[in-house]
Amino acid sequence: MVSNLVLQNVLTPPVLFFFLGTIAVAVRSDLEIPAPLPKLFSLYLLLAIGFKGGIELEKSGLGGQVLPTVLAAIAMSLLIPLICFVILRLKLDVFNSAAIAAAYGSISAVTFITAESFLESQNIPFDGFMVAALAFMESPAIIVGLLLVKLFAPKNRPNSREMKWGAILHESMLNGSVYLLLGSLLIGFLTAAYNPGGVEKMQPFTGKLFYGAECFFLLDMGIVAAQRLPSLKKAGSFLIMFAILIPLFNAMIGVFVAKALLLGPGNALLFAILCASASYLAVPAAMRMTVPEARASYYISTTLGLTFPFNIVIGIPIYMGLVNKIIPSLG
Amino acid sequence: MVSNLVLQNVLTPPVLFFFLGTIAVAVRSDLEIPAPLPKLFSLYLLLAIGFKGGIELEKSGLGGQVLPTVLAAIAMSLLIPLICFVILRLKLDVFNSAAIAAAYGSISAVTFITAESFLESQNIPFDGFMVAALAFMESPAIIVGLLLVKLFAPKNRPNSREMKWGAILHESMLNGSVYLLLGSLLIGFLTAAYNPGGVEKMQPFTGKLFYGAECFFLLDMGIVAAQRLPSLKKAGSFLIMFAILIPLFNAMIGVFVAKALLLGPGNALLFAILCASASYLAVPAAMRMTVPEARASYYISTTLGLTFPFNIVIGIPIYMGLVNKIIPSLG
Amino acid sequence: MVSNLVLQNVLTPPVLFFFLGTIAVAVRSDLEIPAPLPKLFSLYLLLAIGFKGGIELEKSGLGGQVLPTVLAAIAMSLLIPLICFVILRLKLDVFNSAAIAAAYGSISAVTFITAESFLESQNIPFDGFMVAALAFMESPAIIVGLLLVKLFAPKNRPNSREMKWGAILHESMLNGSVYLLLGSLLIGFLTAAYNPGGVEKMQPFTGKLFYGAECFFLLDMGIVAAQRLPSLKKAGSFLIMFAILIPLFNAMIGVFVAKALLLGPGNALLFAILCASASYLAVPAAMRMTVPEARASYYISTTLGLTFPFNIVIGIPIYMGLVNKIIPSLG
Amino acid sequence: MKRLDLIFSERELDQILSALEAADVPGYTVMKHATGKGPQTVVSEDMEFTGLGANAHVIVFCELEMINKIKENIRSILNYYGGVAYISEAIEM
Amino acid sequence: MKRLDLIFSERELDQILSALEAADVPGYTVMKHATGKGPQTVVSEDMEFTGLGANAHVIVFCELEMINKIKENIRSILNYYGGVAYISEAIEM
Amino acid sequence: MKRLDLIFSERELDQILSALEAADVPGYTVMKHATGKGPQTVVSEDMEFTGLGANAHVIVFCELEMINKIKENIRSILNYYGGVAYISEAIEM
Ligand SMILES: Nc1ncnc2c1ncn2[C@@H]1O[C@H](COP(=O)(O)O)[C@@H](O)[C@H]1O
Ligand SMILES: Nc1ncnc2c1ncn2[C@@H]1O[C@H](COP(=O)(O)O)[C@@H](O)[C@H]1O
Ligand SMILES: Nc1ncnc2c1ncn2[C@@H]1O[C@H](COP(=O)(O)O)[C@@H](O)[C@H]1O
Ligand code: NA
Ligand code: NA
Ligand code: NA
Repeated sequence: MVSNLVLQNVLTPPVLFFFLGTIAVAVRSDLEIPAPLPKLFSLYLLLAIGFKGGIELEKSGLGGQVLPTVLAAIAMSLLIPLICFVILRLKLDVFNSAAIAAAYGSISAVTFITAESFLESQNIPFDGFMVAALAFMESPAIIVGLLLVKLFAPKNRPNSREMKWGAILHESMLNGSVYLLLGSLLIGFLTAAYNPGGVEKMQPFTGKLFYGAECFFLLDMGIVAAQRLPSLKKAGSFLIMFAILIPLFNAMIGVFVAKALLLGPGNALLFAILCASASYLAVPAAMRMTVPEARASYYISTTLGLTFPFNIVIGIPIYMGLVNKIIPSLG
Repeated sequence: MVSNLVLQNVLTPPVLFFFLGTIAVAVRSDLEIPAPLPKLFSLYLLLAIGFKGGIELEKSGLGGQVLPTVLAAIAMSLLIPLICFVILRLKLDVFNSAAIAAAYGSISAVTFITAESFLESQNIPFDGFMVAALAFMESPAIIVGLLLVKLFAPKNRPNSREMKWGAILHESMLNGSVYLLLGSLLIGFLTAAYNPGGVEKMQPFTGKLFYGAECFFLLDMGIVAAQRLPSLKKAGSFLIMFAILIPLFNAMIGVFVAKALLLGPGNALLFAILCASASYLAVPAAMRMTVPEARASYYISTTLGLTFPFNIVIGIPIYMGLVNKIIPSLG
Repeated sequence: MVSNLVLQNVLTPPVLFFFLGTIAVAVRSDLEIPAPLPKLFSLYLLLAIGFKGGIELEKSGLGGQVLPTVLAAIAMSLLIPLICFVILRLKLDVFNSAAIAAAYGSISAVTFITAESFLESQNIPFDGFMVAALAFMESPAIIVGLLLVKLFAPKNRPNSREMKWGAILHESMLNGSVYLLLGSLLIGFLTAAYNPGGVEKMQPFTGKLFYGAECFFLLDMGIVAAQRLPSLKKAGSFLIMFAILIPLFNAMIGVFVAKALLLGPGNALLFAILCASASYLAVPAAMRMTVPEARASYYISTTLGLTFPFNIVIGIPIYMGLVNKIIPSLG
Repeated sequence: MKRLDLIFSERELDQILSALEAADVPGYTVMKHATGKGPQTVVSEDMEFTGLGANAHVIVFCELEMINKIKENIRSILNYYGGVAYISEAIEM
Repeated sequence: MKRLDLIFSERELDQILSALEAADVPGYTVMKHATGKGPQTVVSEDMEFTGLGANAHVIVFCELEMINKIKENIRSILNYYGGVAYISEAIEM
Repeated sequence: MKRLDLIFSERELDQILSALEAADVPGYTVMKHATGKGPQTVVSEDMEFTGLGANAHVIVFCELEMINKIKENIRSILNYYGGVAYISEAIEM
């Protein structure tokens, strides 16, 4: 049944365009999407996700499952980096371990929306407030990562570069993509509350266009992910194993937490994918600034080159199978 | 009541996204919209405004209020720079005074469409032919600005750089943004007249998408406007006062002219905003070429850093209040 | 009657925006669409054309006229370069002749979609499978061009640069635009077959937006085409004549082949335009790599500076007149 | 052989290139979208969409005589609109 | 007159420019979106949309004393985050 | 220390970078989207969306021996496809 889900997932336009991108690199086609076009789609998707999430949040209010789910999501983004750090320290130094751990505690918005598209194509309902969970999982993981460095790093880091709390909070909360996501969430909320006509008028841009823009962006992500593969090889088999097994493990925890939260199957899949996915936007930016000792190629090639493709191609249907096993459908 | 209008205006997506941009700069988030993406939105908006205006113009014809309104608009764009010039000369030299005066005689298309969005959210009707007024107010102000330099500039300007009429007309009429706006207006007109099916097919691009693209662009305008603030401080308190008081003054004249033209409240607001807004696209380009003696930071930071935000946040509702006082609603 | 068709064609938004671009260059307006924005539209159009074509192909299947038409199209893209080569050799060397011949054997996707828009505005039906013909005409012409060089080039080409079959096939099949078009075609096909909901969700992006994006892109094409004109003058009157007469000639053959294939008037026009149009994307890229001896300014300025404008402004209606004469309408 | 670096506002690009071509320089390279700060102005990326545009950086490899030929013309443009021009040594590889 | 070429990650651009402005350099030019490879890192265009960003290339024409003034400050940034700095001769045209 | 400036069509970028990496240069910087004019060709921005692409400007800071190592390989590419290569003096800051 899971293999059936994998096939159904693979035959959706977003995943097919992702493949088109990876194959382009594999066969050395000169297809490229020049900068800053990927940035355009990335900004658009964050704005649209946030805006739509804000509208849903206004509809659902903060009652019911909303607050517990968001709090549980934040807790996961604090816990997962700790688990990852312990595992990574088996082979890597403190700096690299902390940076990679932070990335896996945080989330990937594109993985999240691919999971949403999957749920839609399967006609499985889910709630818009999950976007709030997404938005609040970015920052805590960054803070944990920086704390790990502060606590465990060798004491001979140059003094002048000592990490200051202000800088840590700044990097974690005001990173461009976190800021745009949270800001758009708030704007969506305010618009839905005070200006319902505005919601309607945004719909063609943030709603209708979304699926196509997602496909275009995944085409680029396919190219970028495939280009990361060579440096993944250099990273060695430990990191390769890590980048595939940890998402599975985190998704599993996620499904059980979702069960405890009494989430329906759709929301449970989204919760699992938030745990399983890893950040290649906010976290790398923050780590580059505050932990330059960590090798960017490690945290980029694991998250972008392996975990991301794994999640959107095989992970989502596997986690769905898991959800179906563990959480009885309400239908 | 005006404060109520201000609040209603502030809670629309375009203004909220503008705030999101300004706050990003204030809190030093690294959110940025890299070049040439702002240009994409700027070109799109001009094309869409022009095209839609052309269609409306074809519908309404040139009879009724259309021609008098456009002529009055052109008159205003000739008169306003003269008033501004006299005021600015109190503190500034001829070059800077002329350049800034020209900017305030001309218009800001984004301010105009924000005012349109405001009217729509208030369910106040307005006419499409106002776009024609917008289109024809860009060039005359530039010509007046250059004439002022020609007449009042010290006679020791290098001879070789003497302004030629050809160059003046070229800069004022064929500037990229003026040209695109007027051209799209004409295309909209022709399409509506000869190819109604084409109007339909353009609608998703120029119509439906418009509001969302406007929001995205205002996010960037928020960033840009906030980045202008430091150089505004250097410009001194005279220019700061000017950048806030002159729009109020020009809007007031605008409302009275609108009353004389017997425009309805919606059109009257748009007429007022045309008078109150200042150009940061066509005029700076023209001034840079023909009056390099003027300091670009002066005319950019006043128009973009202060007058623009003032108009879209507080100005529009204030002018609406004024319109409501002075022009009795027909409803 | 043809002059009537020309007028009707000229008054559609895509052609009007094309004119707006060319006139901008003629009057030296500073309107420009900075890189990489044209690339964005170019990628989008290829993706959308392919995706829509794939859906149609899935609907129609490979039976009926589909396979014969695609095979005939491939045959044309092998034959046309041979004819062109013979003619071009009258005045040009082997390298330039082969490169230009390849360009005319291949196709221009934007010319094709302008023809589709023309048919829509005339309410003449056509089939989506014609996109498959389009997609399969790009590569063969490149291969013929390279073969011509291999066979007829002077034997003193540096040995180390000898053309290898692998490289030839690579350049012809895996060129970015060919790859994206074929890949999107396949994705459209698969989506229509296995995930009809996905087709629906792509529609706002690939369908609704298409016409507007086409107009925007043609605005840029107008600018680019007009900028090619000066170098066209240098190319001399032989190439100028060639760039106008050959499309006419190729279109005529195309119409007769279409008649033999029993295509309806709409499909016949599209077949003719595939024969008449010349490539300025895939072929120049391939020629630049494999035949650097050919002057890029020759094959770019003929295809882009003359044949492209000729086809979209006058060619399409002329070919339509031809079709109407030769192929009796079924209506 | 000399290397000439010219940095100035994009809006004067056509003028400068005309001056170079009038003198028949062997070639030049243009990089746009540069930003910067000079004695007179600050040019930042966010202003690129206003009418002002960013800077252009033009590199010319040529002989000293060529530079002497274009010097005056280019200096007059740069003096009027702003911009800098520096010469250094270079040899062909 | 000297020409100073600095190449480093865009993310340090504000820091470097602050260092230059603190020393009152007569001007500078910035070209972003550069990619490259160094002893420590590879920066490719496709990574520009991740948080990492591309490189910036900064050119400063100034006197040697100026360079001596900024040297230490800039070296400390480049040593920490990576990046290179080279000086060559230049004369004003 | 030397500074090597290579300017050529973007389409040859992979070939040139392979040549540099094969010789183990200490690093390089690439700036794309350059336009220009040479003895053979004109490269303008509007052609970037055709298959032809714009130019790339590659800067390498390295020792003279390194340059001698890569010289032949690079010259052969530039001679075939067009492009220029110039060397100047530079010292590390
Ligand atoms: N000393 C300098 N070093 C490098 N670039 C400079 C220097 N001075 C000016 N520039 C560049 O030249 C442009 C024009 O300067 P300005 O002469 O002030 O208008 C600036 O925006 C900088 O990009
Ligand atoms: N030898 C070199 N020549 C030219 N550019 C270099 C060189 N070494 C480093 N770079 C540039 O400096 C950047 C930072 O290098 P790194 O010090 O390895 O972090 C690289 O991405 C290159 O763009
Ligand atoms: N003398 C020169 N100075 C600066 N750039 C040059 C020069 N000659 C050629 N170029 C650059 O090298 C590219 C290729 O030139 P070409 O060898 O004509 O194909 C041109 O497009 C220019 O960008
Ligand atoms: Na996670
Ligand atoms: Na005004
Ligand atoms: Na053809």
